[in-house]
Amino acid sequence: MYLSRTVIKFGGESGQGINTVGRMLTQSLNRLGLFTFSNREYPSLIKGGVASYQVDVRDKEIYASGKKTNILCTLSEKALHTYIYDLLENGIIIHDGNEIELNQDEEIFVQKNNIQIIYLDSVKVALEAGGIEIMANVVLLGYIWKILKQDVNILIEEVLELLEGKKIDIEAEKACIVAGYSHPSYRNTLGEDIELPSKSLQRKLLMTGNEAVALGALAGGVRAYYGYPMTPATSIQKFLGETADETKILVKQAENEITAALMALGSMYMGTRVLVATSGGGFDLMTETLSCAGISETPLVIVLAQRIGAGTGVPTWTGSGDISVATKGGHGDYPRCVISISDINSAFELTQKAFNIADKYQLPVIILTEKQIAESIYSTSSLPPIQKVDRGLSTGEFRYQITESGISPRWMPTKGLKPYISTSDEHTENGHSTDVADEVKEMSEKRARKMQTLEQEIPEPILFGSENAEAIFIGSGSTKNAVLDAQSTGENIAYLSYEYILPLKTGTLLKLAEKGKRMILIENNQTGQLGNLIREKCSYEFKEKLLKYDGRPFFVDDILDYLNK
Amino acid sequence: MYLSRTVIKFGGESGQGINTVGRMLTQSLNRLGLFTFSNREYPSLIKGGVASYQVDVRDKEIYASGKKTNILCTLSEKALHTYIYDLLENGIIIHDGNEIELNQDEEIFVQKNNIQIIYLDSVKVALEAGGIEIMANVVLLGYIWKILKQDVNILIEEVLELLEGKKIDIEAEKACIVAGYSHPSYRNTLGEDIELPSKSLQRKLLMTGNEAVALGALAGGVRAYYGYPMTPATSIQKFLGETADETKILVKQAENEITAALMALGSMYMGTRVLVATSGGGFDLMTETLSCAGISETPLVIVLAQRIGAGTGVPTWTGSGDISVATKGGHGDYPRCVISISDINSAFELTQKAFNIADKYQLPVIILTEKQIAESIYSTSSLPPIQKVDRGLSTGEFRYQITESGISPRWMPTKGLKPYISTSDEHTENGHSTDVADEVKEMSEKRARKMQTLEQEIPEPILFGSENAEAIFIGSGSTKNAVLDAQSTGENIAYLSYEYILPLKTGTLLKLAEKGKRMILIENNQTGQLGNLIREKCSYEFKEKLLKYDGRPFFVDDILDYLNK
Amino acid sequence: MALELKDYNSTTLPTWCPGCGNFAIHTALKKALIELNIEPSEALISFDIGCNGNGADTVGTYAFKGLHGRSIAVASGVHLANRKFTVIADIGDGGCFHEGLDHLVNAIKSNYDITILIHNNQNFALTTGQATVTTPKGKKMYAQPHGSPERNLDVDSFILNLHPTFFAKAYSGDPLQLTEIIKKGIQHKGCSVINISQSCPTYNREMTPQWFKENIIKLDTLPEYSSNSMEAAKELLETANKTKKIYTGIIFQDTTIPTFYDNLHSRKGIISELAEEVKEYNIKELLKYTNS
Amino acid sequence: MALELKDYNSTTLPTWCPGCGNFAIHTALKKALIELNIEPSEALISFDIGCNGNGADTVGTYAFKGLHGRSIAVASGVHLANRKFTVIADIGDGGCFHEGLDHLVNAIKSNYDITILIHNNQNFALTTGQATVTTPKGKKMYAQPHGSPERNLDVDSFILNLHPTFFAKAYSGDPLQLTEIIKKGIQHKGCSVINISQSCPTYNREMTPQWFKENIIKLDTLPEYSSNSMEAAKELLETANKTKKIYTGIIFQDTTIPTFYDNLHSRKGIISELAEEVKEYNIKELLKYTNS
Ligand SMILES: Cc1ncc(C[n+]2csc(CCOP(=O)(O)OP(=O)(O)O)c2C)c(N)n1
Ligand SMILES: Cc1ncc(C[n+]2csc(CCOP(=O)(O)OP(=O)(O)O)c2C)c(N)n1
Ligand code: SF4
Ligand code: SF4
Ligand SMILES: [Mg+2]
Ligand SMILES: [Mg+2]
Repeated sequence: MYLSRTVIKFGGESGQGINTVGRMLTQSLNRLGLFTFSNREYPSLIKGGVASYQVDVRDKEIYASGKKTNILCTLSEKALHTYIYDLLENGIIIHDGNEIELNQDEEIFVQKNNIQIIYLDSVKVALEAGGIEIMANVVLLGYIWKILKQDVNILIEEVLELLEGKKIDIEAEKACIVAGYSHPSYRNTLGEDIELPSKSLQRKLLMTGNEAVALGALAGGVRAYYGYPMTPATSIQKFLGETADETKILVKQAENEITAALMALGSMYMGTRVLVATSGGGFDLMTETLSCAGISETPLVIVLAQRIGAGTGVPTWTGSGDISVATKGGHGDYPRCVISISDINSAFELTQKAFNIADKYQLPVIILTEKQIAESIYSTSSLPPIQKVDRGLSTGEFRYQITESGISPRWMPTKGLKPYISTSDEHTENGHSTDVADEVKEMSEKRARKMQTLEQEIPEPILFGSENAEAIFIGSGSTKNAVLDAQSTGENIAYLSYEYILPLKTGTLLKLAEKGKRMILIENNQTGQLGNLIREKCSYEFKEKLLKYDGRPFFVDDILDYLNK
Repeated sequence: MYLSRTVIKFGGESGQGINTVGRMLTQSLNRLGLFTFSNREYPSLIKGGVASYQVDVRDKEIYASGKKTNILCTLSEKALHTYIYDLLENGIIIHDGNEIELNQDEEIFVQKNNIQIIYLDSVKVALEAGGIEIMANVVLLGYIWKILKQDVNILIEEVLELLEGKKIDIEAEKACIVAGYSHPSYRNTLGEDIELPSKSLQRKLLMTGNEAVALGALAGGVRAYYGYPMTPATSIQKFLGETADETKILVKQAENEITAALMALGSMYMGTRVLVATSGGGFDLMTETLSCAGISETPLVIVLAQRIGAGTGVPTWTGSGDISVATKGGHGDYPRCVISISDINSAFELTQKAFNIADKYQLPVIILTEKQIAESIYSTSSLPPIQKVDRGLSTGEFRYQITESGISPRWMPTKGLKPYISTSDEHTENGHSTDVADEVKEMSEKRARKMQTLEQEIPEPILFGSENAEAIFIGSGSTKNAVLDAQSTGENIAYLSYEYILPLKTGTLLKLAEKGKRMILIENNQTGQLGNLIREKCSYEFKEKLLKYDGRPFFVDDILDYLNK
Repeated sequence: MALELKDYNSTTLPTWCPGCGNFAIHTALKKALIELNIEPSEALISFDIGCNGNGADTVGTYAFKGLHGRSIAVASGVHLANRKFTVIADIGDGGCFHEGLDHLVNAIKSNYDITILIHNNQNFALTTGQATVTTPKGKKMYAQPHGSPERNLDVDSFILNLHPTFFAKAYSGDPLQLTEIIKKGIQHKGCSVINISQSCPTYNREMTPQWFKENIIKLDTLPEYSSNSMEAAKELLETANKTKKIYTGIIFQDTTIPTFYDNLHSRKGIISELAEEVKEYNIKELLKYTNS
Repeated sequence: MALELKDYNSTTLPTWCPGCGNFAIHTALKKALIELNIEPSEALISFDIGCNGNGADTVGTYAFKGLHGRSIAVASGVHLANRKFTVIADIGDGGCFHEGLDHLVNAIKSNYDITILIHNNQNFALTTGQATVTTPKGKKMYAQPHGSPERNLDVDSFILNLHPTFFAKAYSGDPLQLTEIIKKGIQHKGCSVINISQSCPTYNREMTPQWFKENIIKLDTLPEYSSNSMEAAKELLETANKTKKIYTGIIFQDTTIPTFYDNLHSRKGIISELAEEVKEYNIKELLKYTNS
């Protein structure tokens, strides 16, 4: 079986509805109690182009996509030509539309791999079944469901549940599903080798990485969100905005990123918790504020949702090329914490931790995510438990009291409590500006000590797999998922997962390196930015680097190919 | 003799005119044919506080200040208390005003070091001599000139020359100088051990680092300056603005730093050369544009005039803590060049080189300077020769043609030449947006190759001094000056000068390290940012670091103290 | 050889939604260039990031596609470097009135000789439909199930109040008028701002061609209206607000105000362009100004 | 215990030049707080970077000294987190009309309940005297031997045109009136903008106290003037422009417009402040909204 999974991929133009049908399929498989991983690729335009929605299904948690697919369902001719070579042997193409002329290479590929092509005019089928045009997508679903050899009633139940509250003709909807399911073009030879695992019928949680960040923020006491639209960060705002009536939080779409960050600074100073999220260019604009948060010791949490490329880059494709700017952006020396999430579980947990660290250590925290994590739909049995909100508030004589830990008392501005000034000027213990050499030195050393204290609190990177694995991948973010998926297909590999990127801990890494293990740096960027940080910290140089920077995430196959090359 | 130099320091409030008197002294010493190094310290306020203007004099080029002074001339009581401990043995205080009560420590210090204090009511002297209040400063000058045992006529000539064009009473001015020079409080024991070197009477060039940058830019064909006020960058704008009628360049004070950078991008795209200068916070705001310049391959040159601290920091004191943000700021992976200047000669030369590199390699170039370099007044016999303007322009089929060197043809937009698009989207050879994996990869690799090509063009860091010196300091920027001044007082040390910080060359460094030399990283920041870059590049870890981050530059004494500790 | 539309097109095709007003705006711009006999190699279009900027690849002129909200600042720099070029800044309402508001204000004030085409589709379209300052109040938008809690910005009055030297309004559904206005804007020496109501059938469905037809009044139909009077212009906008109508045409023009460049003492009498002047420069004469 | 001036002072003394208008502005602000019985621990002043912000150390209230041009944005965030606080944004004309123009526009539009004190000394003072949009035309400034080549921005008209809910003008040399105006600004629920002509004897010598005396007309002396009318306000500013006079007093006030916060559907009926609500939150009920 291909990478212990079954893969169904939809391809079509943006705006053709592949997200809807992909989501319906994901949900229906979820109803069966299976684990899914759904991933979208799309160009930066509203309608047209080629986009895809791929669902990988398995009986265990699955966090990365395979490169190949069992079933390819295409809604546009261009999508068919784009994705045809992704098909596995005995793969199936369901093309929604008229027969298409394949070129010679495609013909050869189809023959060699015994690929079967079904042309299905789904609109026609829908209309004939008494439905309307828009129901074409459930026709396709029905057809696929049949190939997957699943009970059509479960599909019907799920689809109807999803459409609840919308004005639809239930009977017509059902009829269309059935029409697809029992379409005469179906033949037994289709997907003979496809077999979904046995199922628990226990629903899983389905959510995107961004939704998990939003939930983590809420769980951690966040009461406001400030942002400016920028994909792939914006869907955090969407989730928070659409649930605000329930959570009672304040959602503000600011006039630009600079304002969003500065407003957050003001609000955090006052003692609430605000989430801010942005992507590369927007983050650059926030770096002056970051530096200000650093010296004024104001907590600040910014989600940096990475996409590939400098400038506008390749919107909106994935990458992890903002590790350098997250760790070094903003002028001057100042303490900060950089955290990298990799999936919904870590998103949920680390977002809460981020706020605790920001509050307690009074510094800016950057949460790195990636388009791949932000927008992929993960399934999991349950989220990790909610963390305790730890604010580290205390009163004291001076707001910037010099302490051994570097952490000074900080109290919420409150009527009756001693007022203080927070300032971006270098300052004395009471916050007044100073240019006296010793005072400047002492206060900046105090701040620097917070990094040491924090370094003691955070854990070493976790090794997933055995110390004795044949090869150890070292990375952060979504690279973990491809490696662990590869591992679970039986590869004797391990993954050293950097969740905390700053402060950076290298003890475990060096111990593994000393053992003479095969150490492979894996990153979704061009220069190996995490590897550079590691080398800067401990001189360790990676001999092997697996870097991918074409906008695509690591597929499980990339790992296997690399190991077998 | 103290560090082969004589030191005169003025102290007073901002706005009291110490800059005027300091400048007059510098110019007069220059008229004698001596080399001077003049350095100002001042708080970020317009009037009041404590500020200083220190002049170090020698018969050879001198690029750093000594910590101690022979003559301290104070215009405010606070200045006296602030600087009194800077006096050398047998030092002299000329205090402008009534007698001041010294505290016990000061008394002891004065006695122990045989310090002589003169109270001189310079305004009174001026008025009595027939002058007006403002002429008090030449009274002080005259007094100092006497202690320096120099011909009063030379001083008179220089002062009158400096005042040329201003409406002054020449005779009164002269009388005041003479009144100071021949003031009855003078006694032979004052400054017995002070002896200025013999002089050439050959004037030197006197200029600040910022003026040298401005001159370098003009020499290199710069035709416009865009900026927003921020000390210590702004005096570049001042020089260019005030000479614009002569140079015919365009000077634009933009509404903010973002605009300045983007306008420069537009103008550079069109083929002219624009200088942009800013400091830390302003630079942060420009980093998005930097990243855009990187991917669109548009030349851009930004002077980053560093001061110490994150946020607003310690305005306006010196430091070099923006090396990290210069090398890593701006999201994504993109090529750039970072150059560090250290004095007026390198400022003049490297600013020209910066534009040649920006044009030829089509990337952003950051010129790092520091408050210490930007505003200190250097003297030199002559500037280095003017470089050839090298634009690297050529026409070709595609603007972003894939080449081995990474450098694509670039032509100035011109009527009749093939139009092209420059874009911050990842693109194909003709500049059109792409999200095709191979195209994305290929184009980003092409850009990255420019860094390799550039690395081949730039020189290894230069070693000042012998490979066999007892200790080798490694650094960039103004640290060079203190080390070389220390060296010229006879220390057997050398300095490895990093002018090119990105791409970073480490061949020479590693060779020296292999010899088992004593290698000392010297930096004006808290975390050893250049050292971190070096380690990131070649794993070399400095065992010894001399870091200073209290807003003060390295004094020659700091080097000696460190070596002798 | 007469210029044709195809000379202004690249080989790449636009990717906008069917019915999108951006098609017409691009065509009108190209037509305006043709009719003014401005060759593709004499024009530079500075593109923004947004649906509007998604047409950058399709043009055959010089072009720069920079950052979101920044096309005006780039265009300003382009213009100063070489005034021989016709410089267009293309931008959306999101980029123009949110991220890049200060550039708009300052370009108008500085009166650079550029033409700003605001593709005003009343939403952040490319990020899939968030509210901008021009989105109708109460309309449910991305992440705002109850609509935006903000007041609208009366962008026309905002612009007019800055005393622009050329200010016009147009509609993407009236390409002939639009072409004429763009031509006038380009011909105007100074900063020409054209606020174009751009249909966006995807995120601004309410404003159908029919709706526009019913709500637009062309200034041509008001022969007594004079675009030379600031007073009249203000009154017009007030009437527009009260009656909820959109007036298209040249709202205001003032040809008496010099451009930034023309105000520069240092450039008086110089005929060459900055882009043409880059060469070694002997700084000897300047040394007398140092340490001053 | 009655509040006194010293309760609002820290132990640090101001560092402004003798005769600087900033002294009076600070004193007026403190007096206003006293008279409104707002304790030092109930007020937050957000300071900008500039001479104006150089007073930050001298106050005894809560304070935040952030970045140049950004004090309004910080103040906005402060206000949203805890509306019980009296929030003041202190800023110079450079920070307000150059670096941070967008924050001014948007704070007015969003109508946050804050009070903005513009220390308008008509130059970038702390960077030693560059021209701002309010510097008199033709005046020789830093790096501009022939004066600025830019047009001025009519900042009063610019502000008024945004329909602020409270807009006043004042003068640092009239501390009693200034105190009264600041009080009114603080009491006003919504964004209060006070454009204060601030004397700067160092870089704006021309505008001596005498000059101001001759050129200021206090609205108190025009009893027929009503600050409730936008029309009257516009007319007043036009007259001011024509006659080159400065009118001080409340130019315009509108109490009918809700604040941003009050417009928020999600916060309707909630009496606690965001700053008071931070605690663990059970997200179970939200799981049904994921993957939607
Ligand atoms: C600094 C930055 N912030 C945000 C974005 C994300 N972004 C891309 S397009 C866009 C909205 C564009 O809206 P508008 O300017 O109105 O153009 P339209 O798509 O409506 O034509 C935004 C916010 C970005 N690319 N860069
Ligand atoms: C991002 C940034 N740009 C520039 C500066 C430099 N700067 C400090 S104060 C100042 C001018 C202040 O002018 P204004 O706001 O009018 O205040 P004033 O000094 O006149 O009171 C500037 C430009 C800065 N600190 N940060
Ligand atoms: S979303 Fe609107 S603006 Fe964007 S391409 Fe579609 S119709 Fe045009
Ligand atoms: S320069 Fe002007 S604003 Fe600044 S302190 Fe002096 S008088 Fe006040
Ligand atoms: Mg728009
Ligand atoms: Mg000012």
